[in-house]
Amino acid sequence: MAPVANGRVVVPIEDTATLRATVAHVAAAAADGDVSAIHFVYLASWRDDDPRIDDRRTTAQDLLADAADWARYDLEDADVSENGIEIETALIAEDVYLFGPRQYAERLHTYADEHGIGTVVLDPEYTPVGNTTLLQPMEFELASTPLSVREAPVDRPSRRERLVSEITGPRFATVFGGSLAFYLVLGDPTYPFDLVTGVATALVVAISLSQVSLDHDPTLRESPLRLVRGLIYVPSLLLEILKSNVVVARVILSPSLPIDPTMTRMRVLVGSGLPVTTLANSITLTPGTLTVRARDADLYVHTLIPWAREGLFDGGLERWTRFVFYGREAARLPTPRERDDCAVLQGPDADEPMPFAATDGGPELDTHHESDEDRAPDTAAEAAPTAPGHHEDGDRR
Amino acid sequence: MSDTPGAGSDVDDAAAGSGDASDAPDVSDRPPIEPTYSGHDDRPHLSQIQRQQTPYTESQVIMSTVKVVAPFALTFGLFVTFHGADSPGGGFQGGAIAAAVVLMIAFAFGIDATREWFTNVVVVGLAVGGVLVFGGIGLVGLVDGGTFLEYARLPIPHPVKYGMEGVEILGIAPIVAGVLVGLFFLLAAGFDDRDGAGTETEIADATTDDATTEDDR
Amino acid sequence: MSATVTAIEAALFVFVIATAVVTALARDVLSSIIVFGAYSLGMAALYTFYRAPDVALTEAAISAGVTTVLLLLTIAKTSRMNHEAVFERVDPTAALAVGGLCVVLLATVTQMPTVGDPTAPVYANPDVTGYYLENTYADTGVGNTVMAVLASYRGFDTFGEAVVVFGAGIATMLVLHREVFS
Amino acid sequence: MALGSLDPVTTARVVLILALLAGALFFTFVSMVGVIRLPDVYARAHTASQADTLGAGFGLAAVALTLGWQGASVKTAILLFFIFVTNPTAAHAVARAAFEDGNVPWTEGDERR
Amino acid sequence: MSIADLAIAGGYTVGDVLLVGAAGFVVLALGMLYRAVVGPTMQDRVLAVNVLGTNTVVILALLGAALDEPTFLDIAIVYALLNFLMAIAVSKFTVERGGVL
Repeated sequence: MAPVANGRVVVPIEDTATLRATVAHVAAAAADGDVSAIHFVYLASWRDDDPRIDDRRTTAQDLLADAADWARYDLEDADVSENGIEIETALIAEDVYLFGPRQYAERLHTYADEHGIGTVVLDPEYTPVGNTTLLQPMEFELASTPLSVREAPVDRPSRRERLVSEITGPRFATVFGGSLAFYLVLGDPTYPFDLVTGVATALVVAISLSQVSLDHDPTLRESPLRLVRGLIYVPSLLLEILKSNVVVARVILSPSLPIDPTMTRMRVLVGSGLPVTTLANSITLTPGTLTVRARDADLYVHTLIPWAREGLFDGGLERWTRFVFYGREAARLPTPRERDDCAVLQGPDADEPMPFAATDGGPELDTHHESDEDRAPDTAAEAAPTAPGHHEDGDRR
Repeated sequence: MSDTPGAGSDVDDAAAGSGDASDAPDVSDRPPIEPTYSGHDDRPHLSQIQRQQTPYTESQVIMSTVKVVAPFALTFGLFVTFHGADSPGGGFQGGAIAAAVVLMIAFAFGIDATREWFTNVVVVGLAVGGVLVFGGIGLVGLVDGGTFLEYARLPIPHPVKYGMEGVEILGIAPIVAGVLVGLFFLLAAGFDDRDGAGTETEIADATTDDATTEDDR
Repeated sequence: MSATVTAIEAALFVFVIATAVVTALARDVLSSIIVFGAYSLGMAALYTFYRAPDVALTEAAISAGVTTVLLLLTIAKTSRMNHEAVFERVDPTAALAVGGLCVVLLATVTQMPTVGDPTAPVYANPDVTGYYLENTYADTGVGNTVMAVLASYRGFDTFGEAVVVFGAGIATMLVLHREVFS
Repeated sequence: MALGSLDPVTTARVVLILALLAGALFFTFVSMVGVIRLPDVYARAHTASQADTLGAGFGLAAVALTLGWQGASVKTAILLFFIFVTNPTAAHAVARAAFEDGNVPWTEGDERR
Repeated sequence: MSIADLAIAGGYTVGDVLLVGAAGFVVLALGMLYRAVVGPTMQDRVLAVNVLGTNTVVILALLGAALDEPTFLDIAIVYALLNFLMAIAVSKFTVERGGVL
């Protein structure tokens, strides 16, 4: 291992097939004297106040303890006294839902700064939950921090082994069952040919897609509950859609077209992946509101009429989504308006500028008095980036 | 897009996973970055070329939807393949739907991740294997003293029906799926994955010996 | 089915012709491709209405999913020009030539049998179509005549087609000269 | 035979089918009017994703009611599920693309696009 | 007898009404085509074609019910799935960013 900046490294860990080898690699570097401090961190994908996450927290803490123990064993085996080498573990980012590689990288960077660490060692199989098979963005995000990044030179298990390891999991069973059920619904469950081909189909689907479709293992207790709560949610969503469709239809069909389109931002308190997708799609399905961007926990919602905007800021859909995914007690929370988590981005009472620059490094755009004619839509994204300007004065929760 | 080759290769290396960051001269020169909640714009900016090389991923809403839809779509594609005998459909249509699922995943997750998941071996294996199975089923009749594709001589119950099913399912569907996905990967690789992307000389380079580009790196 | 054109047929015809004309005339290739997607939607509905679900399914699977994406990738990897005008300027000479060809081709349409006409040659010839329709199930044990024709009666032909698809893939790879699958 | 001569259950079913079909056409009509009338791509995406989805829902309900209790009716439910999952996501994808392209949403007083 | 063959008024069956409904959907689709043609932005066109796709799904389903051919629903399902692919693919390409894949 090449010399490390200041001998202090941080290793984000997750339960992967190559974790043990990564730990061994770091320990070997420490035994060679290249590394003086090893910090194992686990980035939590949950929030502190989620109900029933104790299991996951315990699992994470066990994994951290295991990693630290492995490192100590390896150092003992190499006959290096562990006194000179600092081995720390930490469970971080429990205060926020993490979205995407950027936030993972930022959290890691914060941690590294606090502990004077200059290098990140990545397990080649490390895939933050919610970003299946996407190590590269994470590495790229880290590359834009002052941290130096290296990947542990561990032999990745070949694709076949990885798939086999997935096959044993509950993910395989879930995808297999779902696929078979769907097949039999399409076909005829009493016809033996359909049963045989259905099993074959489900096998193919489960082998190829179980690692794509599911981020983490479904649990026997929580997942069916979510399904049931989802089924409770559907009728109320349909009613909501019907109700607001009538309102919007009247607006659209009225000759004067009394619309007041405005872009808004709302920071929502739901986890990444499926929960935020459910919420974003529910918002889109409810007439008058349209999710334009889902950047981390910030949903940029375009609202057509003030009535829909008020409904959005009341947070009814957010509460429903929390009910579906986290249970009844999690649904009791203040509305986004009370939390001060919403902002209007356009119009005379705009609270914040529009985040164009944040999305593509393009020029800063003023929101409402920008004349649209002199800026062809296609060239906006290509224009030269200007000096770093505003960024969200986000209180990091 | 004028860009220095050095800056381009820096990102390239990081993305390729070799990640020897001590080679990257500009890392330490960068101003310290205050981590922000979503501080995309105060990061050292990326040129157009660099941005092209970053794995661009779709919004998580689209990703999650694709995750949900993909298993159903693939199941349906295989259903169409299996049920060609008694309802509309068959190997060609089913194979195309299965290929479309791979395309869908490629759009949501990026082409690199998809190719890592759906490896070259699988693509080529599907296409070549399909042709071989089709020919093989045809040859069974010939070996048995009959004619090419004489299903009645297959050593299975209901030889004609299941022979045809076999050809559709194991022959045509994999060929179509393999070739379509292969074409997609080919086109996605395009002309511009070499340094300096997309100029006429690069296209000319791409058609000459690959050894020259090895030296460039 | 009567020989008169029903409301839905008429609407679909207008739709298909409109999309086809726009596809041909659009200045920007990208909008051509997008409108071509709409064209395939209309064609699939038309095929379905004429009880050709196999063809409609193929149109759906290939045209909506794969063709659009492959065409898009092609223009993304080459260059796409931006134009102010929505439509292509039509060259009168070329329009005249193409229009003449269309008239010649359309002249044959009047000679075609109407849809579902029992006296049409395809039904009237008992040696071929009639045989397939009557004996498919007895011969092969499958209910879908289209598939029986493809995989059994004309199996050798289909084998050739499959090899052509395979060969086309290989040829594209050679033409692009990209060692993607090395 | 006239509608009145049927048994009440069938009559109710036929009436319901016609009502659902009318609803489907109405909401798709709203969607079309919105797509043509509204000033910019974001506003159009509203009706495109919402009124149209509801119209499709009504139309598929009419189809399911016509087919009655048979295996194929399940497929309308599957269709409905797919449409309700994919349509908002497609609208989101389009709006997001427009946003990344730098389209400023239309507000009161802007010129119509 | 399927309910689609049921005569309701003036000799017209429920199937006929469904066919007329499908024709109405096609006419509405022609209206959407206006947006697909004039744009002005590419996203407008994608949006219009996406709506057309949803319309086609309904048209196919109505045809299936009216002509009493439930297998037509299979085609509708294919469209429902692939229309989504078309929307996300084209919308991704309309962003002038190069290297979309």
